[in-house]
Amino acid sequence: MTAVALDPVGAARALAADLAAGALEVERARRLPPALVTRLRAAGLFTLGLPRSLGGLESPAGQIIDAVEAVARADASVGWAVLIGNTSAFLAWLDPAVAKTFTAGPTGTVLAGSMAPSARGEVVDGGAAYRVTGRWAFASGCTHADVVMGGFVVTEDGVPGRTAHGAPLLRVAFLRADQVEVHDTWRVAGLAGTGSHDISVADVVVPAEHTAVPFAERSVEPGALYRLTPYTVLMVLFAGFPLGVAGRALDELESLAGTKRRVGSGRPLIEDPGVATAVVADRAALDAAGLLVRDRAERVWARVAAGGEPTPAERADLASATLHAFDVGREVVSRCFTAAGASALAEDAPLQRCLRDLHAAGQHIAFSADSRIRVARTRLGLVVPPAMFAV
Amino acid sequence: MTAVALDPVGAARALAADLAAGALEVERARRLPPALVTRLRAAGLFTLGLPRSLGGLESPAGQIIDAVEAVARADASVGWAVLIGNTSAFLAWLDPAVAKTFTAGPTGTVLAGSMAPSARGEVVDGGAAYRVTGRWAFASGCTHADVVMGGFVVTEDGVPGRTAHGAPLLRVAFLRADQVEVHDTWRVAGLAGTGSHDISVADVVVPAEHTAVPFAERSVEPGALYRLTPYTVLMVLFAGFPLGVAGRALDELESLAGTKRRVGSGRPLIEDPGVATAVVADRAALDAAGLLVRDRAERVWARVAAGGEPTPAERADLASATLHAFDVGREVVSRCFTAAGASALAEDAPLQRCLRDLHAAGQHIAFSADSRIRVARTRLGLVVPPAMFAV
Amino acid sequence: MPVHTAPDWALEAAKPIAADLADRVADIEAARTLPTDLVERFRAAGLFSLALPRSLGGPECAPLAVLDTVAEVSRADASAGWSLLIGQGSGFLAWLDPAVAGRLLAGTPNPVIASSMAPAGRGVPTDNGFVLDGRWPYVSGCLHSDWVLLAFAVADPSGEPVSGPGGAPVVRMAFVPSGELAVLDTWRAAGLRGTGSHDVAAREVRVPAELVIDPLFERAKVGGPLYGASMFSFLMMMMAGFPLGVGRRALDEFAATARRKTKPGTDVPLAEDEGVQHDLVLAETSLRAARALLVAAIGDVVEAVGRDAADPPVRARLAAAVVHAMTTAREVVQTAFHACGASALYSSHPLQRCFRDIHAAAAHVAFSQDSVRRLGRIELGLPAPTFLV
Amino acid sequence: MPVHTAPDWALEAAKPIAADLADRVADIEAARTLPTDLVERFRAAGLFSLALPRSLGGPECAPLAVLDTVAEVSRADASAGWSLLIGQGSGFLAWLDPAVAGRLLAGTPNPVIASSMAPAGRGVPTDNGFVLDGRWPYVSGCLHSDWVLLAFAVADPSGEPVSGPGGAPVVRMAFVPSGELAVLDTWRAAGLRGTGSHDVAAREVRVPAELVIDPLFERAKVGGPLYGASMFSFLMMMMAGFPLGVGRRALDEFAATARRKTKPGTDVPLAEDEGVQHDLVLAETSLRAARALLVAAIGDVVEAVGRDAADPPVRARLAAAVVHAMTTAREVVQTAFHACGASALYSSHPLQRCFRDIHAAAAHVAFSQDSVRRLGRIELGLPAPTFLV
Repeated sequence: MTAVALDPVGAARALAADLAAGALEVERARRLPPALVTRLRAAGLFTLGLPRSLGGLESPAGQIIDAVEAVARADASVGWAVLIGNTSAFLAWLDPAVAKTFTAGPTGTVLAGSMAPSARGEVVDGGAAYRVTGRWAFASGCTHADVVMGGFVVTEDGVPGRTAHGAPLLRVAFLRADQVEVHDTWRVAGLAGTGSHDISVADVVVPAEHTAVPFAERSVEPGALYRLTPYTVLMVLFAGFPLGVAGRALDELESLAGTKRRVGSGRPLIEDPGVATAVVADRAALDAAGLLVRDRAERVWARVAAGGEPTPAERADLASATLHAFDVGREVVSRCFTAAGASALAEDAPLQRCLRDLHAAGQHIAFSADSRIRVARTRLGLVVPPAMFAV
Repeated sequence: MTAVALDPVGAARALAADLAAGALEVERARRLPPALVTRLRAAGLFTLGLPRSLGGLESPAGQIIDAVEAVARADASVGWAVLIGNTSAFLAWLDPAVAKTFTAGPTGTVLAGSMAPSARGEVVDGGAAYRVTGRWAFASGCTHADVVMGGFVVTEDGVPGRTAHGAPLLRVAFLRADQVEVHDTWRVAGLAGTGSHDISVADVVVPAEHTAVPFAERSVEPGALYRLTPYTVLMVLFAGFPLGVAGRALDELESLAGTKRRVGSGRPLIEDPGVATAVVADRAALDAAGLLVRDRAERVWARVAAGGEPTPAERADLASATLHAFDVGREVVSRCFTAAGASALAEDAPLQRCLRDLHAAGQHIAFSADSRIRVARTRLGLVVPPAMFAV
Repeated sequence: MPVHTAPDWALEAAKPIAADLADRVADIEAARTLPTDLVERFRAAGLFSLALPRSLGGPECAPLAVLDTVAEVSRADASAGWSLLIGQGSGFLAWLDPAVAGRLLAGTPNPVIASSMAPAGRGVPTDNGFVLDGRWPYVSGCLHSDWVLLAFAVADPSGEPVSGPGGAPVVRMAFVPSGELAVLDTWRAAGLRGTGSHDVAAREVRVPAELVIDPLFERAKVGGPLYGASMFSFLMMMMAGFPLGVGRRALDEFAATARRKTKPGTDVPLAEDEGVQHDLVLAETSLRAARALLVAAIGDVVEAVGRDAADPPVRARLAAAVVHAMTTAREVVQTAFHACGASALYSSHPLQRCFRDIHAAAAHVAFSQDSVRRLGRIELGLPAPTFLV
Repeated sequence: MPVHTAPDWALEAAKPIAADLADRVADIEAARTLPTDLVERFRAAGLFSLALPRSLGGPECAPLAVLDTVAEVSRADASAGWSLLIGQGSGFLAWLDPAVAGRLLAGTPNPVIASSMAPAGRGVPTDNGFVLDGRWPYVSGCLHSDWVLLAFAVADPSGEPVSGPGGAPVVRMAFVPSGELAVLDTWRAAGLRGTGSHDVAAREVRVPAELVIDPLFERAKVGGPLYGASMFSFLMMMMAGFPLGVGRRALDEFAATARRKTKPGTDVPLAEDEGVQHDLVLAETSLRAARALLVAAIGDVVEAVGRDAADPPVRARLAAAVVHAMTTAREVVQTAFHACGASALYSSHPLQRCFRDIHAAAAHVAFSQDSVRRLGRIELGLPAPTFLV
């Protein structure tokens, strides 16, 4: 099977029923079970962001959004693992020959890890390599990843380097998964099945060509997806997630409300005008958010597909669309959960999982107040200090 | 000039600067000044909803939305008057030969009035006519309308008739504007310039063929626009309004915030992270609302343009998109007004006018709790009792 | 049992237990019910008898003392706080004939009495009582309770519910010894995990008439602020402290995180973020308003009880104040949770527990739209089932 | 002047005037300021002297009495209520030397004192005072005030502002007779139309040093609840009743409309609408919470003043409570306005006036994001300009 023949969106939809049925098992395992990873790989769901030179699809933004939405609707943890696994897009910042050494096989290469510079890399061999030691949190998918990335501060003789602007000198190391240790730390309420454990390395020597600075350098791969900034790549990967999870919550509430009656009530919940109007209004808000994400992603995509570059304002527009989708999605799941009453309490009730999972996802640093300010200032044309999550 | 040659959207955009400059004058006049009406007519802005057989454009939904948005952005009162004037679409429910007698000239025919059955029409001449007496409130544009419609309860010997279902027998009369009396009642805070006075008639004999029941009968005209239900026609006409007014509020705030400083503050308002993030987030929400309205309008339009009929769910989807646009728009103008502080207080400050105008428009009965429930129940496939504003 | 002299004895008794709960949150969630040692500590400290009438030998705390005590424990651990408040069912003994209540207490001193107000069972009258059958959901604390107060519809021998004058089913409530009930292990929830809110079932349980009450329509046999208004007002007084405690905890964690954590890539504390300052003070203020309203609303009910005039409107306003507190606490928790970033995700982090617990508590039927509208009808002076406030 | 014996004399004095305002709302808006006859009625009833210190012969009302009185008038007409609260500037006399204040009062008994806290003017020191120049915006009530308290930056003879120890400009406030100021007819606003909040201008006005105060950094010369905390706390106490009154009016109109109006095409009153019941009771409850918090926060400040310990946190909490009340009132007004349909659009309808007026009042700088964050900094224990609370 070649990547080109894959139809990840169709495959995701075909998998949906099985994913929904297995959600509790995934949650209990606190990671994606190996058999499930195999099915996701076979479906091409780990080829969306991967460079073509590495067997990936380099999917257009719209396809990525559709695929992530479909998986997240069935099981948010799996949806999250899929979108994080496709940060394999960052392999585009390595020399293709080097990147190829990480390739896992014909069904895609799964990346995990974190650009956060929570390690140190001492310059060795006169700059030909770095000896990296550190620990990263929130490494979603690390239990099934092929490649792991980890941000580090460059040191010489233990002294952190500085850029021309005085900022710490940062790089990102790409490692084989078997080079990192996984620490079983992922005991959480939301996105429980994503296996987002801590990972660490100690004194691993990483050749310089296995490192990159995606947030400051251009990608080596020429593909359209890689002419986006890393933050924009993330915002494309994230965009479908809230649409899927909140859409699921609405489906669940609508289905529940057709039959459930509140204690002492003579009518099913859906006959409650407050519930009926909220469901329809929330569906409108979520559809609107989905259209915005797709419209702005298409505008950006039209630029890069034509060989150009999106303007900062266009990148900020796409980011603010993803932020909007998360904000609307969180409100929608909260309202759905509340409307459902005690029926949503049980730990196998999908509605409470939607609540936990979407609120957990919204805690990602890409959606922090700092990031929002950066997006806003970029959109408004104000001065924006350099940052790892630069828009 | 023929209607076909008209470009109301382009014309609206060309008029925008003049409309914005004249807004205070319109507000003080509490109606559209005659010279302005002449310009709007010449621009073709009163031909959007009018049947082709009467010299109108029968504009596609998307064009109506664009035109209303553009005018409302420049001056909400004028935008409202334009959209209400285009309820000339309801002339499609009259026999074309009869409707032609109402035609005002080559630049469109302006309709005003209300379907609310706040008059009585006694059957006379053995059913060939009705003697109508009553008074209608909120007749926006009545000071410049060519045709006035008014709902009435059919009576025989003073006794209200009943439908087969036991509901009151209602009809709508179409009258020449000079047949109704205008009462100077429009003293308001919002949409002040729309001249939405009360109108009345006393013992006016209306031939039966000058009456119709748009909310229960099919239109006589075959055009695509007239295969929508009257409520759907209204929702198309309304949809651009909140997009324009709230968009204007964002423009005004963004422009103000570039220079204004709060008392004791060392930075312009736009440097306030709370203001910057809110402006960008609100722009996203409003853009999303606009995309939703257009997407759902296009779906409905694709049906009618192909000679078919939209399903109840599709009509409800369009209605809920317009409701969403009003809800988002109201929140946006409220936030913009609040962020601007005392700068927005002056009665010639556009921001406070946006606040008053959009909140006033949102009070229209089409957006009432009853209407929202009807829209929701229609969308959810629940039983919906018959109503004038049936979706 | 402590000597209950100081007006704040209950709060003082709760404080050391609450302080120890910090190390027990994982146990409590794992057990899915309040662990036995904690049950015994609460009981020994007299904390399960806050509402036991003075005339029956109990401390009969003032409503505000109950509020503060429940808030203190809920702040430490929401499941423990919920177990505490829902375990105040000995207050329902005020609706029993005092002699009967005295006999019950003689057999079970300082009892923990759980309850379910949902009329999910049927009771067929016998010569001297009822035969009870049914299954009641969400009976928090059923595993450690001595008795359970269960609502049931009075039924004829064929099992058909009997209708009252207005056509509505006739509902009564029975005190049933826990030993006569089966607990079904059903409580696997996302929030309030440690409350043991399992289903309980009764099968042909014989209940003597003297242990059956009609608290929806009959007044308590004992006067005083806790019982003098209505059974629902009693419940609302027990519940009021819960949202205040959980909300307080969330804001304490928010402020502590804001002072401790730095903004990414800087040495600047999160507290210097303008959005954090804005959100924190608004959240603090709304939680303070919620508390101020509860204090005022409870005060109004107490005052009305003193005048023997605790009519539906004043009771409805107390209920509305508790709804307001719960809604406010949920918003406050969300604000705090969102501001504190990904580190709030871990099970060990109090904020994610606050998040799950407040959402679970807010799903209680007392906070449903139906309940809110009922309060609205009373506010508007429309006909309403005033026995439900 | 009335005899001020009963604790609620002010509220009782306000009630008949408030009742008469129903017929005057159009006059008040048309005049764009409080009409002369109403100014005289307020003055004659002693209502412009609520805050005049007892030691200077004034009634010095309790803060809660001021709150209720301002609320009562604001409920009747927001512009009149705002004029009343902003006209309590005689309370600032507490910061003057008592002998100087006595002389001022001898010349102008029961004065109406308007004010502007924005340091929009400059004052150049002279041998015995300052020469004042400047233009101050939004000086509500300037047309009927006897005096205006105006903030200014102390400047050197060339007009350059003088800096204090920390580098900040030195700000003082001067009592200036209204006759020495020019009123510029600038107040054409969408809300609070009748408050006459015009600009005033001073041109080389000589102010004796004895009429210049530094209330941001110096304590009042008179003790007591109104003045003992800070000038800003004094302002907050004056303002607190306004949102309660406007919010109360909106909910009264909402409830009355819900009872009177029928749902379109039916005989069913709007009150039977489930959404109306829901929205009304939640709005009522949040407004009650806002009032309860104000009462508690004012009580805390008064108590702290009594202990001579009205530190920034307790003052910040009062300010936050007033912000909360204003925000709540705005939400309550929007809810009521939206629920009442198109008939609420007419100028004659109280709800559209409530809508315009509460939005205008909420635009006051005391409710800006900057102000809120300042309160957040104090709540978090961060450095903050505590003289601004």
